[in-house]
Amino acid sequence: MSTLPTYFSLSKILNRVKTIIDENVAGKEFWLKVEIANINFHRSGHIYLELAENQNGNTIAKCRAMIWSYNVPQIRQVLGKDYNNILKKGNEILCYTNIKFDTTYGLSLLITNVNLEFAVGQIEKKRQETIDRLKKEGLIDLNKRIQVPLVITSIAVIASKNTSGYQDFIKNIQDNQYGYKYNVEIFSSAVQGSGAEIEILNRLKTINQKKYDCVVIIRGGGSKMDLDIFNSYEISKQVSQMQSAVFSGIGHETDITVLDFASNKAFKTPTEVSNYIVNKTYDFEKRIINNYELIFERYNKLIDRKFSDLKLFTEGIANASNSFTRLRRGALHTLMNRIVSSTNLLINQENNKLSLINQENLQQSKRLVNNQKESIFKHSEMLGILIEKVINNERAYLTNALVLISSSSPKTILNRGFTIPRVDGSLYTGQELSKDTIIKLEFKDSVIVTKYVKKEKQWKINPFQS
Amino acid sequence: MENKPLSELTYEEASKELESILEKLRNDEVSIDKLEKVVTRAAALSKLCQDKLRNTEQKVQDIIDKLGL
Amino acid sequence: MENKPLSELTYEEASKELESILEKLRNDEVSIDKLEKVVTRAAALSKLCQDKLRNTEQKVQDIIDKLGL
Amino acid sequence: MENKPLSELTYEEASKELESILEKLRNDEVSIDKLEKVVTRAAALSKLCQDKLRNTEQKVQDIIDKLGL
Amino acid sequence: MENKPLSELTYEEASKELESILEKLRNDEVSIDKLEKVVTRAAALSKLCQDKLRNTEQKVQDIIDKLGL
Amino acid sequence: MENKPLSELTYEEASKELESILEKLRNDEVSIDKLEKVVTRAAALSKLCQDKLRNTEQKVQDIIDKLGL
Amino acid sequence: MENKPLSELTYEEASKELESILEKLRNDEVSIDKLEKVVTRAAALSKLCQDKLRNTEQKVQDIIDKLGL
Repeated sequence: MSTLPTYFSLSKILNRVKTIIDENVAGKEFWLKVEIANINFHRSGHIYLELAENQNGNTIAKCRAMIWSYNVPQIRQVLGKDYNNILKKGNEILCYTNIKFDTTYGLSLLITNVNLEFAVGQIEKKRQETIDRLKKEGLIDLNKRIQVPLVITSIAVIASKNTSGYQDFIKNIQDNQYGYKYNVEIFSSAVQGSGAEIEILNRLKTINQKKYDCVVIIRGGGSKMDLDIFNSYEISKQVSQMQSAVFSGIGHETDITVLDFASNKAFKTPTEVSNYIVNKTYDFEKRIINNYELIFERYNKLIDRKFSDLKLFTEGIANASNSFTRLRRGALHTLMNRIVSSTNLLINQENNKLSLINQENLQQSKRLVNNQKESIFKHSEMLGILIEKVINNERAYLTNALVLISSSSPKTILNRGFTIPRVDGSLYTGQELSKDTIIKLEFKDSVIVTKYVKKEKQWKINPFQS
Repeated sequence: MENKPLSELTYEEASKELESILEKLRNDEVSIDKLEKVVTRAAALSKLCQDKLRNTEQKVQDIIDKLGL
Repeated sequence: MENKPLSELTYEEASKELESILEKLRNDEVSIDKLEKVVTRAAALSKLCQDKLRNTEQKVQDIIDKLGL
Repeated sequence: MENKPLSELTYEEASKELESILEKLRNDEVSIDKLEKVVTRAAALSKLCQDKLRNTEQKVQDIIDKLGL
Repeated sequence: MENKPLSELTYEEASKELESILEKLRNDEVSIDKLEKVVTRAAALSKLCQDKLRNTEQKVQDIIDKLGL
Repeated sequence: MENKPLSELTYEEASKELESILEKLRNDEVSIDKLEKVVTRAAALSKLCQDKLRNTEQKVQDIIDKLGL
Repeated sequence: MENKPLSELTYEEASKELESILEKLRNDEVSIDKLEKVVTRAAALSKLCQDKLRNTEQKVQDIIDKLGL
């Protein structure tokens, strides 16, 4: 054997280190701000972590750490719904720890508590930074602006095969109760662990060479999964540059990843994504069927209405035509009645006229006859009067004549006292007489005989001269 | 002086003769000697006329009565 | 004086003759000798006229009665 | 006076002749001598008119009866 | 008076002629001599109109019956 | 009246013509002389419309049957 | 009316066309003359969409092609 240097067994050394550590720091608890470089939830309930401190991209300190299973409930209680999000790779946490050295396992930190406020702040800070950046670059809404077709038929799926989420999705899509057929292309990729981000990025780039109705990013399975990959700036950036709408269904209950912000639509589970796609198709089909049924109903109503319109028209025409002829018939009847009564009136008028003419004829004739009668009567009367007058005239003349005659007779003269002188038997008419000529004077009832003496002057008296 | 017998005289002739007698009487153209004769003739004439007149009157009256006026 | 027999006279003629007789009477153009004859004629004329009138009247009445007025 | 035989007269002509007869009667243009003749004519005209009227009336009635008014 | 034969008249013309007949009757423009003829024409026109009405009505009914509404 | 042959009419035109016929009838704008013709036309239009409706119904039914709806 | 062959329509276009057909029917903007075409087109659209969703549109497509919808 040669001259070998003095050596110690590893156990001796490490036991010595342990003694030093135990003496100086063991059991002393302190708050440590550190990044979780890796984390493993062991079946035993213990949690094994790798803590690190990075500076300018370089790891400047690194250490293993553990949370014993009996400490987990307390920490779970403290972290509540954020438990899974806080205890995940890449997160910076503020944890209450003590140092433990084990000769077998080396130096490790025992974590007994985790500060919630710090943890949440850290996760949120990081995620917010990413979101802010995407917003600032105008990328956050880009995918949302892509119009999802009414019916999704072609689907590109990024998923890890053989995970329950993937299987649920495929089953829901392909064996949907409505029998819809979808064109599903699978782009298999790890969705957790190192390299998953790159893989997902590559898949997205491949998919983007074609237009799909949607790109689905799903992650299904275990309850404790690392979601942090979906807060990746790179993935969200790629999503915003896709020509197809991206749906996220990365299976988490509470927290929202950056991807959820950047994607077109975010779903809690892969099943929800598939339900959405199938329901969308169903809604579309329902609407189509509904609209068609409404159209058909309208059509039937329209036809019915047109039939009844037609019936109304035709009946209306029949009625109008009937009332039309009825009206005309009435008018005709009235017209004829008027003609008949006018005719009768005319005939009656003529009859009356004739009757009047005849009456007047009679009257005029009678008048004529009566006039003549009167005239004849008058003539006859006049005849009597005139005759009387003629006779009376004659009579008056005769009476006058008689008076004259009687007054002229010699007897009348003598009766008045006159005498008639006679000479020699003849009437003395004044001739010269010789003296003593015998004159006989005849008186009324005697004759005196005398002798002429002389003649004397006397005035003449003529009784017949008026 | 007319010499026609009275019975042959018409009323007209009698009347005319009477007239002429009266005319003569009025004009004192009848001498006392003839006066009586003339007057007698006139009286006869007058009588004749009056008779004729009365007769005519009666007949006319009859005719007119018959007319029934 | 007209000489036409009465039977040949129309009413018109008869009436006119009657009238002319009256005229003559009025004007003392009828002598007593003719008076009777004239009056007889006048009476006849009047009678004729009256008859004709009566006749006419009757006939007119008959005709019109027949018309059934 | 019109000379047309009655059988050739229309109602119109007959009626007019009747009127003209009446007019003449009114104006004393008909002598008694012609009165009878005139009235006879008038009666005949009136009869003709009445007959024509009655005939027309009957025919009109027949027509109207046939119409069933 | 219209001279068109009845067979060539439309309802409208017949109806109008009837009206004009009534008008003439009312205005005493129809002489008794023509009255019968006018009334006969009116009756024929009325008959024509009635027939046309009845005919039209029947045809319209037939047409509508055939439609089976 | 429209003169288009029935075969060239659309339902719309036929329906409108039918309506206008009804309107004219109601407003008494159709003469009796044309009534039959108008109603015949209306009936034909109505028939045409019915046929078109029934035809439409049949064709729609056929296609629906074929499509299996 | 849209003239695109049904087979070339996207779901979006098909849906829109159905909506527009319904709208037109609601507003009575579809004439009976076009009704058949419109309704059969709607039926075809509906059926084709349904079949297409299930990837079984070939048979319907044949019918539609034959009908020229």
